[in-house]
Amino acid sequence: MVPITYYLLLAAALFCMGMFGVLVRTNALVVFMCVELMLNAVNLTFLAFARMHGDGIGHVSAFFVIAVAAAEAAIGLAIVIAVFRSRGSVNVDDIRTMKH
Amino acid sequence: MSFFDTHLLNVVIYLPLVFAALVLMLPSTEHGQVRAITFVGMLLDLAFGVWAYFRFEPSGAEFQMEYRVPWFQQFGMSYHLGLDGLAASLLLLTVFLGPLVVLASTTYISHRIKEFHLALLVLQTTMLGALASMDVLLFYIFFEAMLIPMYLLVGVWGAEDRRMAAVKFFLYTLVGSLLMLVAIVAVYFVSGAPGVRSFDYGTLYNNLLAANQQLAACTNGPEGACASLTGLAATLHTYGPWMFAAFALAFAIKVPMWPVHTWLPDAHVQAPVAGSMILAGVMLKMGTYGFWRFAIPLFPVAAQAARPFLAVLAVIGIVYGALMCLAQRDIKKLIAYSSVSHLGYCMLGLLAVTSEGATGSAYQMLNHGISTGALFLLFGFLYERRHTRLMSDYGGIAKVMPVFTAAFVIITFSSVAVPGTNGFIGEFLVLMGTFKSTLPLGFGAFATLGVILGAAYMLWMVQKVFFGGITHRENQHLRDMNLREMLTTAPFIVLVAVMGLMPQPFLERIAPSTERYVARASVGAPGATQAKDDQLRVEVMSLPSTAAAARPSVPAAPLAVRE
Amino acid sequence: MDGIVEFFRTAPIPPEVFAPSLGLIILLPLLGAFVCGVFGKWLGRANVHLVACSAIAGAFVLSLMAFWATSDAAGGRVVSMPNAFGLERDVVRYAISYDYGTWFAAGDFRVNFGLLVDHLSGILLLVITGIGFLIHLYSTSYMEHDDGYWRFFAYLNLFVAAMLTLVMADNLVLLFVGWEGVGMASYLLIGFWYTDSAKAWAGRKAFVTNRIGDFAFLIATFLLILTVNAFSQQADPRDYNSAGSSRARYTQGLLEKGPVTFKGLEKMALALPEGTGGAVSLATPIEAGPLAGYTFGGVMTATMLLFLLGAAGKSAQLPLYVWLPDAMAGPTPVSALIHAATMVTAGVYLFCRMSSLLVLSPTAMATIAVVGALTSLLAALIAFAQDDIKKVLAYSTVSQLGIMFMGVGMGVFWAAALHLLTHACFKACLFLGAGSVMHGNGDETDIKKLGGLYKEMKWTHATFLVSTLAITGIIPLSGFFSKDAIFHGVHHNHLHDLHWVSGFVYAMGLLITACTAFYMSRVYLLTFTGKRSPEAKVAHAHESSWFMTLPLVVLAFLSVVTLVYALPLMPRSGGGMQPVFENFLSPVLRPAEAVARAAQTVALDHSTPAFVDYLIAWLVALSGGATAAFLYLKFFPAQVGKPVPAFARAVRRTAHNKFYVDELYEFILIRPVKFVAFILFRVVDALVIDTVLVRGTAYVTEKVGLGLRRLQTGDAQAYAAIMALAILGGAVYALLQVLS
Amino acid sequence: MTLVSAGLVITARSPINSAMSLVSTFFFLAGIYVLLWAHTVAVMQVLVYAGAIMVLFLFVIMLLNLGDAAHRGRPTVTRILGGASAFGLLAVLAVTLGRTNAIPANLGPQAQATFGTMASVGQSIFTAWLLPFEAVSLLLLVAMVGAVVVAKSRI
Repeated sequence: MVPITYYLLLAAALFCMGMFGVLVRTNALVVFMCVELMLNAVNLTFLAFARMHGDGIGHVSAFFVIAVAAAEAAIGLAIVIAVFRSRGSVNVDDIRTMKH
Repeated sequence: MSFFDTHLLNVVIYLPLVFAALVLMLPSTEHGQVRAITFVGMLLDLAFGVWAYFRFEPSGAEFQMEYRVPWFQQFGMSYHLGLDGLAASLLLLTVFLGPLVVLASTTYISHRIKEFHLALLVLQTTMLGALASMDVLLFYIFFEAMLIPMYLLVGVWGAEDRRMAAVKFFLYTLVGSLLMLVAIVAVYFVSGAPGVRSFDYGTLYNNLLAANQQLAACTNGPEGACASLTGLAATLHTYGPWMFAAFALAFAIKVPMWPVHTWLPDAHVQAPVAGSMILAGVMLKMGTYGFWRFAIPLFPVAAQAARPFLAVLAVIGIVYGALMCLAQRDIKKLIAYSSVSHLGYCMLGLLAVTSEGATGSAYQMLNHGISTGALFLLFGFLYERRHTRLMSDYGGIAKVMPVFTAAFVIITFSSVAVPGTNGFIGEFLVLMGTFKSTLPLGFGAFATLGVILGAAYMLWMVQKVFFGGITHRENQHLRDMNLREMLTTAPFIVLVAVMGLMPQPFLERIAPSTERYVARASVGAPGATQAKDDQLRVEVMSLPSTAAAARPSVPAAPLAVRE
Repeated sequence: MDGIVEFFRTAPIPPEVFAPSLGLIILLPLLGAFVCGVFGKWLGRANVHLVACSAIAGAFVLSLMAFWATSDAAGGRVVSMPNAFGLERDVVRYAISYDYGTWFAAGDFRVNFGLLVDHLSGILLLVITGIGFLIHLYSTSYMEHDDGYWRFFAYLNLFVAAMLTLVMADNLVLLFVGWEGVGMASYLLIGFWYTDSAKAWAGRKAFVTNRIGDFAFLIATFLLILTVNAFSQQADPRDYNSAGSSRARYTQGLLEKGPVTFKGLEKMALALPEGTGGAVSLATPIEAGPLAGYTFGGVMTATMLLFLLGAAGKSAQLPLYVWLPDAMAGPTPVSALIHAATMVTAGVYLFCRMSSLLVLSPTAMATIAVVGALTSLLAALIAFAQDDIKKVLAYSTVSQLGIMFMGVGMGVFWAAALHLLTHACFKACLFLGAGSVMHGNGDETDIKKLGGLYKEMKWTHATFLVSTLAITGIIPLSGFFSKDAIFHGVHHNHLHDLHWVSGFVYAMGLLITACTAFYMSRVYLLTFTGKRSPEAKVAHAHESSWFMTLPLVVLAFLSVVTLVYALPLMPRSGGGMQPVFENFLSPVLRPAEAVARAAQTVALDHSTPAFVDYLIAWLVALSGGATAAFLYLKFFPAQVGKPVPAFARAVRRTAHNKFYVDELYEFILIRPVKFVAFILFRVVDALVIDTVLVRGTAYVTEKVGLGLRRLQTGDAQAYAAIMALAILGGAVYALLQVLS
Repeated sequence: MTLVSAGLVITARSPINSAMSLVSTFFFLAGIYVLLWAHTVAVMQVLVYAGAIMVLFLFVIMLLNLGDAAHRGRPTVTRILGGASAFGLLAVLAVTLGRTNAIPANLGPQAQATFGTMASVGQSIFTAWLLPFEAVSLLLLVAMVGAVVVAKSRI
């Protein structure tokens, strides 16, 4: 039987890769995809722990995460479209208006 | 057990909020209805408040009319109300001022009338709630919530510099109360193990009591005796002074004591008449009330150490406030500084830790609410007519407004504590308490100086405004008080006389609280006769048991850590 | 004869029945004040007069009843009341009292609404209500042209009520109510014509000066309370024994009546002298409490000196006398009632009331006597050069009060009280006479612009003459006897270790007598004799109506007949005769004598004045009067037109300007206070606290905020990176924690 | 395989390449979920993520007509720091996980039969977690409306 640790390691790796992408990539769309990646890593952790404890709650949590991810993707992509319309770019370097 | 046996306090507190909801439903153009409904609400609240006051049994338990239900049990909180003698008296004062404030503002406020009355009603609820709260966190919530409607009252309906004054008022009090929040949380955490500790005043006090007694014993013992303290007593030894300082600062700003008083003149000057009345009448008392209820009993040893210092500040406040009055040209500022002086008496009486001083202090709180409230009210009438606050713009008003002058002079006498008016009893008891206390005699003597200065500045102002010839043409045709204004003023004048000649019914209700306060505050005093534990302990109703709430699940087995 | 005696010794209403109605004596004028003040405007002039006068008349009748009741000895049983602080058999004779219950209580402190009428307060009740009624009657005519009549009568009634409270109170705090109450009424009445701001300022000056005295009074009260506390803790049975009490009774008394009752204080005074052999004496240090370390005697001296300052405020003595002359700004009946007959004598009354405590401290007594003497002389000198008739009378009042203080200070309480009584009569008569003069001369107050009125104002002239003679001390008028009784006592009483005081004060007294005779004669001569001044406002004065002259006549009559009180007609208990008034007040003053005997602080002399004493005093007075007559009838009329020597002018100017005392106070007291207030406001409050501390904090916060703003680049990724760094840090920290 | 495709997601120049790599990552993950006896979630993963969300992404990419990025972005300080911290975190987690020993619970045959099935997950969602479930539904609704409002320039 595969120890849970390996699943967790995989999740950690996925999470860090997602984080790397979020922090380094300039294309807003790719950034979003990386966020999805991170969310999936979290899901994997949930499920791994659920398996470890034999508890169904992890599954429920994963289900909620998926739902929230869907919502987030919808809103996020809408924003990207709106920004693209007004600025003509999806490069985060060009979108630095979050200041006074 | 009728409904009111358990819910009377709730009714008193939330009735204004209910009427606020009613007002909210009215269209904002219906000024008359808004005023009428607010007034009726306040009157009803007055009726219930008076009922509660008379239900309070002086010889009964310390806290009466208690009401307690679970609320955020996980954090040791409960929704707990109750009144002791002091709170009942201040509650009476608050509900008394309510309808009068509404009456006083009927012509003074001319825009955003609906919002104004909403603010008044909400403010009333928060003030009453703070007075009746038996849970420290609940008190804090009301205490903070009070700021918002008051901020609006000053900031929206104030005079020309209202923004500055409102912001100053808000920030000043916020600084103190945030520190207090930190101290509340800190004292909660040190007060006991998880599960035992609670934000409830009774539990909190009882938990700290033994430690305070140990600490007092070693503080008054030989040098270095406190090094061997353990547990809660040691914590209080180290951090008690800081927690006390945080509480004290919060309340001192509210009182306000010298030198954190400078928000008061600005706020008073800019506030509309209703704001000034409530500010002077009730809100300042939250500071002294806080000292009385929380700061001093919870940390008697630290309070004892800080007592001379605070007493010096109080005396400075008395004399300094009075001197400030002599330098003013602005009438409202003068009245505001006289508040600083009067509240100095309240603080001094508290810090004297004698039953005379504390009783006098409590009585002085009521007196100040009435006399200064009435001064602001009366000046508000004058301001409506002339729209100036400078003394030099008046003069000889007595000729054209005799009734007004008579009322003002009577209130002035109350304010300078002429015997036979309410002010005298409070001031006399405070001064006597100070003389009787362990504070050096000089404190009493200096505080008594305020008696002279008080007469000097108040009569000076009366002289400048009312007497002499009419120097300004505008003042020649001022109209005297109308019926509404007389009706608003009359209760004050009646109370001035009643409280001056028959103070005993009021004092009787304060007395038990005083005894307990003095006993609790003298826990830290060296050489004082110590009361027995059962007199010190706060007896409150216990939390009614409830159906088991849904508890969050805890992990069955924690992660095993490999060694 | 026996029938008459029996009539006077049987009160029409038995004392025990009457006692509960004592409160009515105060309530009636209070009610009158309320009715006049609130409804006066609608009642109309006649009704206001009716209400005000009948309120005082009612009070007078009740006072008469009360006074009668205090002398009740029907069936050989002298009226007496139980002494709450003494043993069962220890009763207070010749007094009635009633306790209306607690006024306020806190801790172990308590004040009751307790009223007490004994011979001292009884006689004052009669003075207040009797003279008060006459003055009300006078005022109905005097104020006939004034629109504020209803206000005036309301204030006047209020004043009477407060004064009655002062006199009838059986404890210090209730006395203080009256004490401040009269101050308040006086403030209102002095500033009655408020449209004239100088008059209103005079009212304020009076109130604030009085407040300085009240400040001392309050502190003295607190010290007394502390002393009583210390006493009740330290005293042993022998102490209580010597006072005719016991611990149980005394404690019971404190519990029921509170610590500031005069009877309780009296018991303490009786227990304090050394001779009693108890644990507590004057030299005993106080063990516990705020006064620990001081001796009882020391505290008592301090207390009495503070009371002196308090009394100086109310009774216009040095250093607080300055308000009284200015107080003449009020209507003349007010000056007569308040600033001559009643209120200003409150200080004398206070010391008579507390005589048993006062005799414990020879130092305080000497100070009182010397202060009285100096004030009296200073006021007399100032009065030389005053031209305003009311101002002269005001300074003469200050001077006469000084004489009373001399008496009180040297332990001749009965004579001081008698002088209070006679002074009330003749000074009220003088003031009302002056008012009548003003009324008939278009409100002219400058005596140089009057003159020759003896023909035009016959009644006024006659009564003024009688009272002038009374005040200057001409046999056989009352003023002579009462003043001489004081000087005789002053001369022969000796304070322990302070023997020089007797001689000094007596010498001063003679000087003052001469001065008084001089300036009073001057006023009389300039006003009534000679030719009518060419500067007079009206060509012919008119005599006032009988409403005004009747009180004058009654008062003049009284200032003659009160001399009876000074005659030695009553048998002394130790043999010999004693003056009627001394005998009359002996129930009140007996404890003081007992204390003085036991403590040996003052040697009291009981001899009656010899013929030589009378002769000296008479000659001195006569010489003063004669000098005035010579100067103003012969010398000055002859000097008219000649240049006045520079020295004389300087002296006159100095005296006219009241020796510049007001200016001195202004310079050393008022201006510094105002200056300090101003500086504090501008520098400490506005600059240091508000600008530097409060706004400074805001400024720093704003600057820091502006600085931090640069960090906000708006780059979301940068924020996220920092977040990630923080997470990394947290994780590393957690890992290290787990590992270690 | 999962890691490789995830690596492609973050390194690919073109968003389309990234997206396609992401899809494969999701499929691999679904397989792993099955290994963890999470059949329901695995199915949902494929349906929602790989199906719905990725289609959405591709639509957006097409809609915006994004080609290869013109530049890779300046390597700013924060970017370098962020990247470094990501690797640092990975290292720390690896060390931590390397020291822990977590084994799957030993489930009885009864539990094995129900664990992770649609029935059991549905059971708990509609009983104990009903309120959060409703909240999520509301969230989705709001997201839907919000997305429309934000994306549409005019409504």
